[in-house]
Amino acid sequence: MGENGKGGLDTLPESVSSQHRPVAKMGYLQLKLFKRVFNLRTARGFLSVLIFLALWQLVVYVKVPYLQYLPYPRQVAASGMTAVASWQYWADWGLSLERIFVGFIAAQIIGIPLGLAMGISKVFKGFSFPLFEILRPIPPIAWIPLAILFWPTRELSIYFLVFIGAFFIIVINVLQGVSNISVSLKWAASSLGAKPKDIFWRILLPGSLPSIITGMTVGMGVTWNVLIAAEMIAGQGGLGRATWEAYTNGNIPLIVVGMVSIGLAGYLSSTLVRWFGEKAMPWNREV
Amino acid sequence: MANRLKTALLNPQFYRAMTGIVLFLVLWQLLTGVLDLPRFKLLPNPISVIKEWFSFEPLSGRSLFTQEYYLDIAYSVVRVLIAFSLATVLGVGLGLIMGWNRIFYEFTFPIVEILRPMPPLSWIPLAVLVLPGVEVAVVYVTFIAGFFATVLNTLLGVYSIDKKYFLAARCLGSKPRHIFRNVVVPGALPFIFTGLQISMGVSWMSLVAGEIISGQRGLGYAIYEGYSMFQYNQVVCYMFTLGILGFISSAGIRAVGRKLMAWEASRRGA
Amino acid sequence: MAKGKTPQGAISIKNVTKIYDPEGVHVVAMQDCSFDIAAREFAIIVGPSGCGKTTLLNAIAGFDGITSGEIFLDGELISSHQKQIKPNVDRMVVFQSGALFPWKTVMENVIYGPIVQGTMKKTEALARGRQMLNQVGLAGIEDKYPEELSSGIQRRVEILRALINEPRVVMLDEPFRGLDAVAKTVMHEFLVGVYCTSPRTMFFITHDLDEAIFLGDKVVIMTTRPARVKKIVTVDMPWPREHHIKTSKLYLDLKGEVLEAVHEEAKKAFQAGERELA
Amino acid sequence: MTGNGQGRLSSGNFGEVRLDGVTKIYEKDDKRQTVLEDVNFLVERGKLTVLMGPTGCGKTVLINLIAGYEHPTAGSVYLDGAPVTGPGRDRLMVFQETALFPWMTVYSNVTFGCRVQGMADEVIKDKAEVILNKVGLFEFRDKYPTQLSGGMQRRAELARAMINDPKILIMDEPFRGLDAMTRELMQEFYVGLFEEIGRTNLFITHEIDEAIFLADKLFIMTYQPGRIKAEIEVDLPRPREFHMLASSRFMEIRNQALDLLYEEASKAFASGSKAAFDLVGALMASKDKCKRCE
Repeated sequence: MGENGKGGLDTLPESVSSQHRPVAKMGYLQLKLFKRVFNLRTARGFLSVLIFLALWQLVVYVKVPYLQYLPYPRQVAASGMTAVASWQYWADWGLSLERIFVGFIAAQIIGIPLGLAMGISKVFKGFSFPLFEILRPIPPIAWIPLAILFWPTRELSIYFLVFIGAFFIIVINVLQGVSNISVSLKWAASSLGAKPKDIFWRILLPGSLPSIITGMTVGMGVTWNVLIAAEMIAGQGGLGRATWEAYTNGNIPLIVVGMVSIGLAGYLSSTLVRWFGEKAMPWNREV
Repeated sequence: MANRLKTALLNPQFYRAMTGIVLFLVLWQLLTGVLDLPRFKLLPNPISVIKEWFSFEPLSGRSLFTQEYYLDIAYSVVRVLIAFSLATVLGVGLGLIMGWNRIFYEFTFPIVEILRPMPPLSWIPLAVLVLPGVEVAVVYVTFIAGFFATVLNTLLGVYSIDKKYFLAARCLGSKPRHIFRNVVVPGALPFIFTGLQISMGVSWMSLVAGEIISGQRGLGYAIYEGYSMFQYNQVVCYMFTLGILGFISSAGIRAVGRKLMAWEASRRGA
Repeated sequence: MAKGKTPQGAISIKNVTKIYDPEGVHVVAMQDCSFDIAAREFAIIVGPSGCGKTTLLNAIAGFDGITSGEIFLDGELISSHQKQIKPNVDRMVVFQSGALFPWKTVMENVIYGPIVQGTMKKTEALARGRQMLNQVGLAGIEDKYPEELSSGIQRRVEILRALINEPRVVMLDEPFRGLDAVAKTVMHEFLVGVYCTSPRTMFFITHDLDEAIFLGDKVVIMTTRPARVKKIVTVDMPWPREHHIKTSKLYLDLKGEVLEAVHEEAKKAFQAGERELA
Repeated sequence: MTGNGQGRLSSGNFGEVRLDGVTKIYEKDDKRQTVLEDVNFLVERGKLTVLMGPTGCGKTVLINLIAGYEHPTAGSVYLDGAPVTGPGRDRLMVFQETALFPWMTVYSNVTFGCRVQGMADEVIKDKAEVILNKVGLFEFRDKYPTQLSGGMQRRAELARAMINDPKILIMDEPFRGLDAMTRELMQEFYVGLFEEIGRTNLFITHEIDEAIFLADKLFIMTYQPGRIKAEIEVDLPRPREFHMLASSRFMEIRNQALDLLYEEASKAFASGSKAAFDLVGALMASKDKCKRCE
């Protein structure tokens, strides 16, 4: 039974699929799927985008109940054009991206070593993991009041919220990654005369790199969610705020423009992380 | 059950866990209650939080013994359950059909792939405006969050099934409908339950945001209301309540998963 | 075709050629391969990896077509360039790494075929299944899941799942690979027992030459890619086969002959393989 | 026996491993499981010793004790008379699942031992070139393990072990995952390498033909608790060639070993171990009149 008997990870981590066999193929399947999507996009993707737009046009035109308030694609495009031309639009992009990267990078800098430490020393994990597991299920957005209360400036509290969004995910993934490194690799290294520091830098770290990348990719998805909520509730500027203000002014096409921009920004940053992952792991590339 | 408790009490892990938590509480109390540190003293300290949570006449009107508290929980739990079950039924259904039928996949997947990166919470403004009433908007946003996670994982589940099971089923004379019922659905179950776990987690997150932004009753709203009325103890109580509810719901999914996939347990137990 | 369910199962393979063209890489897997298997004969196919053994199996079973040539089953065309009969119960396949449905119990697996085709009612299928399991000493594991059983037993249940459908041909793709020495001898005894009680045509792919000679009426040795028949060694030993024949002179000569031919092909395939990877 | 090749490949001082009354007991919650009980066993210097036994007889635990990954509950393991305390470069193992570091190229995998030891670069480069040519992987030195075939991965692991010139090389069912053809060729390559260098080798397998084809001495282990049940001297001439598999002496040894294994397997069956369940059919299968001969 090729089960990895290690790690009491029975509570399912946020992002990592649970312990049974499919988890091993998760990364590979997503890669296969991503590849399939990519060439599909060029060929058929364009066709179905057209269908999507046609559907949208039809739905609004025919005044389907509730959906008749939706703007026409044309209106959204127009409002998109004006927005793109305006300086404010790009300022919001810049602010949102900056908030994401500060919070996200901070979460990795603190989360990765913590996850590694938990994975390596059983004692440390004994102390810290139960506490970690109590705080983890608390939805990041529930931290907003405390964040605003504690941090002196608004930007700092938004950075903190983004940090919370990515922190728990990266720690769980790194922990999973370190505990899944097969014992024969560690034994082989120690037989070959590797000292503890060699084992850490040349075995444990590279060995858990795939999980670190998974944690970052999934973490990026969550942080955008958290950022949008934080901006809508407590933010000043940023894509989330712009979308919210479009709502308060009743400018529906601008809302859709905001949504599309957020979607695009989220996609671009996830692709950036995936690209970084590909660069960092030459051995992992499809052969 | 008894001997499991006994072994739990004996092994050192249990004591380390306890010390870890107690240390955290002591530190928290020190930083916020005892010492007079600039930012920290604004935060509620553990003792006041616990006092509030267990008191009979809480200042904020919400504690374990007040009806309000359970009303808030009920609102949120009902919304999550509606959204989660919708996301499960539609997500698993769509995912299975997409994985099973090539043509259906060709057209639906790109659309799913376009909408998926859109953070669920960015739907709030549109949902509140377009959908009838705020309640539907909050449930919709929670549904969207869970839906995409379920579809993707169900799809991955169908792809993870080894080709030999399809061939074996055809050899044994199965018609397509047999193959769908006896190979595709059971084969994809492990991944489906992975998706459900993630979907539950994301649903709770979107629900809280939805409630805070759209100003409707429920745990999320109560947290924000607590903040605006300076009842910070209530904010922390509700954060932990959310944590507990999140834990219970994912434990529930795991239990259902174990029962449905009895053969999985035998693999892990073997 | 006599529908009287008397197992015929004569296969004749006539200059079958198979060319794979993944991403434009022109690979000739099989070239003009021809040989016949008589009804109810136990035929063994040996040869280096990638020599088209599985290509033949897929063509006969109906999983995959062929580029040219024809394959007949009891005189009826089942596979050619234009025509490819869909898989059905007449040509049952037992897969290499085992394909019991992990989510079904042993009994649910065994009776799956008859139930899905509607050839037997549930009660009748259950009775037949229980009878077959008892006959081979596997009573008592009806409600267990495959993962709870050893791979040896899983393999036997899969063979029973195939046989309950009374197929004309049973095709096995290295079914006992990975089993340890004792488990393999047990499987050989089981297969001889089952084959003797209701003989049917066996298309058995393997690399284990002891297994090939002990079980086979005829051993077809394939060349390396592009595969065709290198040599056919007939094994005329009485049935049911007993273990003590393994030290007989005839057995050792046959083994030496087959070993010689197979090893030569393996060397050629190895050099080709290494070059390909370089 | 070909003389010990004095080539740069090895210094020739190969080791001898002795196990003295070794016992290993695992304790999990409240269950105590004796995996090895009073094992006395000698791996002779310069010989290829093969260890066989039913699944679950503790073969892997035994070699883990020799390699120093685990410690005996009682008794001790000696290498050339000195007790074994922990893992070391004098006892290197090739594992069942490949243990090449996936993130290192073949070259950095093979030279890992030397680099970690702080050996000078030119010395490493030179030794690596010799060993990589020996295993025929020199042109693949910049490839990653995932880009290699199964057989090539095994040869890379052999190179990674041999470059450090260990006193004893331990092989834990290394050819198990390979397809039959690669397996045959790897057996031939491995036994050729042994016959050329003459290093002490301990080889574990459950494939009976592989065991006899490779071994000077074959040990059969009992089922739980693991103990040495029998020792068979494999006096087939060296260098070993494939046609020997069809010789009558080979068949005699094969049947002798098979009978011993049968006994152990039936004991395993009696104790209900899942792996031994295989035996169920054999003891009960009754072959009524064979319809095949009508």
